[in-house]
Amino acid sequence: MSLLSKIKETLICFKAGRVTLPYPRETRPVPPRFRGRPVFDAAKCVGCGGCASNCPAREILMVDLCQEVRVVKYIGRRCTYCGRCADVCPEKAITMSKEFETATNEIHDIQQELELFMGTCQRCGRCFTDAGPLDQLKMKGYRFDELDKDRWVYRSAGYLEKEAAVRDIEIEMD
Amino acid sequence: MPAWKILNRIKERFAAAVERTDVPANNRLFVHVRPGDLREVCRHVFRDMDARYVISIGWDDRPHSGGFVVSHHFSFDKAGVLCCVLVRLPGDHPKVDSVSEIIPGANWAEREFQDLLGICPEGHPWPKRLVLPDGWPEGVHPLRKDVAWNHVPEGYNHDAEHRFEDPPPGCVVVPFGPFHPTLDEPEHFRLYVEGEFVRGCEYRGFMVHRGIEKLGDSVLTYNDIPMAAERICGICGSVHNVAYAQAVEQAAALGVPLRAEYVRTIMLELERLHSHLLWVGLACHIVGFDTLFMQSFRIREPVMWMAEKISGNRKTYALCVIGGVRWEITHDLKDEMRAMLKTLEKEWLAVAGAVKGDRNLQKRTKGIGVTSKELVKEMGLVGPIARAAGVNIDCRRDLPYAAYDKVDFDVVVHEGGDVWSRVLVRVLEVFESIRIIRQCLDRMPDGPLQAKLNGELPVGRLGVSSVEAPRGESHHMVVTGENNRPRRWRVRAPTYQNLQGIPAMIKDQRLADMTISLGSIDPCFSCTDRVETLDIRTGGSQVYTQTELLQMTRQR
Amino acid sequence: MSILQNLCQQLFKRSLWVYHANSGGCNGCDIEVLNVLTPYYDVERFGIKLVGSPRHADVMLCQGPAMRSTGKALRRAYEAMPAPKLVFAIGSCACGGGIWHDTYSVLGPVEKILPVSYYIPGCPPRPEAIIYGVAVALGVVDKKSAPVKFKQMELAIPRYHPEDLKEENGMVVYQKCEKI
Amino acid sequence: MQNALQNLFLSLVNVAVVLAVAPFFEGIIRKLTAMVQSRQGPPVAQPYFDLLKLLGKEDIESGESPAMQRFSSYLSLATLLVVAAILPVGGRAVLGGSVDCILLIYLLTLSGIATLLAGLAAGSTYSLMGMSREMMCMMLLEPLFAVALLIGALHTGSLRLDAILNGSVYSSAGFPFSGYLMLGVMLFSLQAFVGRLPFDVTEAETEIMEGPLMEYSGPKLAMFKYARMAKLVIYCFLLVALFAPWGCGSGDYLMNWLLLLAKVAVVVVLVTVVAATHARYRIDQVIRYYGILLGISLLALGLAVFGY
Repeated sequence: MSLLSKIKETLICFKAGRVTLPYPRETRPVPPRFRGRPVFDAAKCVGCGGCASNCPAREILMVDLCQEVRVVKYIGRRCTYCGRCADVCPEKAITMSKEFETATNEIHDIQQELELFMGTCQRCGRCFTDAGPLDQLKMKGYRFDELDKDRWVYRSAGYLEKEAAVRDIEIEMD
Repeated sequence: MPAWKILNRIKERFAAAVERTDVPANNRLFVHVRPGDLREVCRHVFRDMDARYVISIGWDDRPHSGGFVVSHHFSFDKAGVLCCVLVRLPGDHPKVDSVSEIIPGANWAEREFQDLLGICPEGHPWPKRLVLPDGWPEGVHPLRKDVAWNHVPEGYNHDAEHRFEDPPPGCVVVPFGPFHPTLDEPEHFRLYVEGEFVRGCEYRGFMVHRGIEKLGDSVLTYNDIPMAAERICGICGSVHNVAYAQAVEQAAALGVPLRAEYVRTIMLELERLHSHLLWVGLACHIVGFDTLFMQSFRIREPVMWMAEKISGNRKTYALCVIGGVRWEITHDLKDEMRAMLKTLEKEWLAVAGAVKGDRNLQKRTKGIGVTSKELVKEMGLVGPIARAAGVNIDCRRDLPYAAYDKVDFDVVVHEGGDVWSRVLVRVLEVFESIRIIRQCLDRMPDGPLQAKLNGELPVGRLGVSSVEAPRGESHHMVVTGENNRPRRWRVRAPTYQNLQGIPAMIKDQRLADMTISLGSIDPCFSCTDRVETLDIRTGGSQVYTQTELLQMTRQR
Repeated sequence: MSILQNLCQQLFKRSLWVYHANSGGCNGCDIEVLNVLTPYYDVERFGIKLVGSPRHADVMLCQGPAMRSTGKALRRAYEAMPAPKLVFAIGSCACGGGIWHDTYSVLGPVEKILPVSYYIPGCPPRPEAIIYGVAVALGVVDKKSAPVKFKQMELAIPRYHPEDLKEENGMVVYQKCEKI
Repeated sequence: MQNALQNLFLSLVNVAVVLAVAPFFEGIIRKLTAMVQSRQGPPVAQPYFDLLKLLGKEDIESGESPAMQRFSSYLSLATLLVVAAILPVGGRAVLGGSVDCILLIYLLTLSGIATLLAGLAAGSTYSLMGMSREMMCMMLLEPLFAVALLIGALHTGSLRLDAILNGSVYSSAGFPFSGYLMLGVMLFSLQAFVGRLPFDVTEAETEIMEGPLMEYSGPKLAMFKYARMAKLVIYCFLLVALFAPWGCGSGDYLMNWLLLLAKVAVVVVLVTVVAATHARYRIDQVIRYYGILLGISLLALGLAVFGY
């Protein structure tokens, strides 16, 4: 009985044959819905901050350098690839790419940073449209843009250590 | 028996004790009682009415009502009702009567709210720290509303080591963890071993406590929480995701489109498929049978690919938002899924046929890690562990959610109570899952994926939801709140209860069987530990009977 | 002796024993790491083997953030590894701390405790991504990512074309701006 | 004098061959296991890479007594190499025929003792546990081999190794009944001798984290691993030499080796398939199993005494 089982098990093993995929020599196409690294399109971004407000990992940061220049910074290292930012973006400036080969020896390699000139609408903070039934509720009281106090436009300010904030964003202003 | 009948029965006995009742639906019951009568009411519900203990939850309601609230959750599985017994406590020095003497399974839950909220369970048999790191100073309770989520109190001692109890005489201490090849997750068991036999253990877990619940009620918002929730556990993520969404929807009385319900059901069952296949593989790996480990992972891989096709990720599906789901299942996907299920069923049938007669495997699993029906009742064990011990509970049938009331399936029950029975239960549940998915694919209607929500969610409502995870019942409670986020969100993962049964299971077993016994509950420490640290202890080197053991768990 | 050590470094390409330590993650990355050992991905073909003791390991795979409660144990495990040794951070939690990077019981990314040599982002990274990360570490393939920075040159909104991305000092910079 | 030198040279050849082919067989095992598990598997040369790499790794001195750790790691390999040196390939009488089977049994036991020492020297809980398991196994396992050799000795009337191993009763036309019995016992215990599944309780990774070897790193670990590989070859060799020495004893020395290695390869394949399809037994189950085998072997010994 037991021997029979062993033979059966061995048969299962050999029936399957070798299934090992040849990666990395050949790549298998990723499925169309695959959520890889989000890619930010500077041409489309209006700087509304919807992505920053909806990011569960709180890793899309917004900083106003001055009245006109806003910087959107995607740190990338703690991104959960949930695709919420792409969902809520009113301009579809964020797309979930198919890239998953992002391994690196230098974590800053997966950062993205956009510098944006802001138009007049910049201060309403409500530029993004609702993607889901609850998103319309989210736009209350998150914006924090007293420039001299804290320049992070984010619903809860000061969660980043001061040094990290300085190091994370290096902006040359000419 | 609908909820109001249960309520009447409680009221018959404790007319004076009941302060307020709330029956929002036929299957939910909230009973507010006077603090002084809490213990008696719980005893009545748990012993006389034979309800299953689910969890005890405390929360800080001071900003709204000026006090704390503690809620004991019970489930009437035959009647299909979730019953919560609540008490309000004062804002300063909150104390509540401990129910651990009556319900041994409440041990951890009470210590947890003692750690996190500073609600003192009076008369608790062993109020040792459970959740917080060892260096955490006394008197700071992170889940209180006046403590920030990133607050690390002054006086935090980085060098503090956990204080373990002394081993019983004649026993050697074998540390098991925090990094052990079979555990995969950091947990620490201190086994008291005499020769090759385990005589007792002390458990120091909650090392994966990441403060998720605190994040949920202070930083994240309603629709962010599902993403955090599914990362409570990498394997049963979708379970937490759905359970949370359902709890909120239930609190807000929000209807979900039928199509979304079906999608949720399919993803939950897909998850059960890959989780069970994974477990069979891991269990084999634990007993050194690597070939079957490899083969079950090979069979499992197409399921992962399918999940990736539907949701864009292999594990964290990012499935739910409040009021619906994010991914649809198109006709092409349906066809692919049917084909996948067909091959899966064929291959798994072959494996099941082979494994059933494998005496070599049976030798390692029969009579190991035995749980009795009594232990299941006392410690509130759930899922395949309960079903393998002959206790016929399954949330999918007892407390139907999503589309489970619209499909046919059998609940697999076994009488053995040992690891082998759990193997069989899980192997057979794979077929039931395949059956459920097939029915869902056939019956899924067209329609919207998300409900339209007008206005804000109501504030201060309570929602509870149970979802049958691959490991057992996963229970979520949400108190809705302001600022687009819940006031309190509490997760009770199945392993939370199942782990409490481990000391009794491994007692007087061989050390070599310890790993498979622990593995057999499919432990998911990350689920369990969202909040803090704990110890269980069953000591002594003489042989205990089941009753004595239960007595002991109650004392400790 | 140094010849042997040299050889050892060289042989990392052919033989790499890994020890995986989950310091407090959700299990997702764990299972994916197990997955790369299984038939479809089978990293054993590159000589990669999972070992149970840090003493035998060349590489530590970290999953999960550095927790207050496990930080020291993790450090001890790292110190138990014989040199030369590498540390891989796998998943968002290990790379950056994850959603809970700043909560009361989490210290943050594992690089707060250990010197991380390679990062494999993803939540969880697919098995292919893990294999890719290992391949990058072994020098079999080149890394593909570089920081992306869009800068405004003139006071107008640029319209960007991917072909205008130029590499400059290891960074991708959008150079050509176009007035609308 | 010249004869002695030639003898010595051939012994050295033995050692060299065992050292050279041991990782190769390990490679075959890993490749075969991978095949059973539906995957590609490492290249056959993988164990060579592993060993070379381990030699270059840092050697961490830890545990109770570093000196004993060093000693035990060299001892484990050294004893097996001595066994290799005295292997009577092709019926060659080593050292003028002064090597007897008692010495062989002693040496094989000594290699087990090296593991014991290793566990003891490391001193961690898991190592000690592995050590105690190893001890229990050794006490039941070593007599099996001794009995097999003794039966041969009884039939040939000599304790000389070359007499027993090659051309002894086991290969002669009148294969005694006790020989059949012993062949069965040896086949059933082969997995245990070479420390493979389902009897690798002393090193079970998932139970006691490779037991005695847990604390060893770098070159010392390489020694143990090498010893383990050599053990596989030597035990398979002994089994082949005991029960199926046909074709040996004539012709070229190297041809003899090749033929032997071919036979060893067959045995290795057998070992691999069994190891790949079994779950690890628990220590008490293992002991019971060995106990039964020991009983049978003693019965065989009794039969052999009466000439069956």
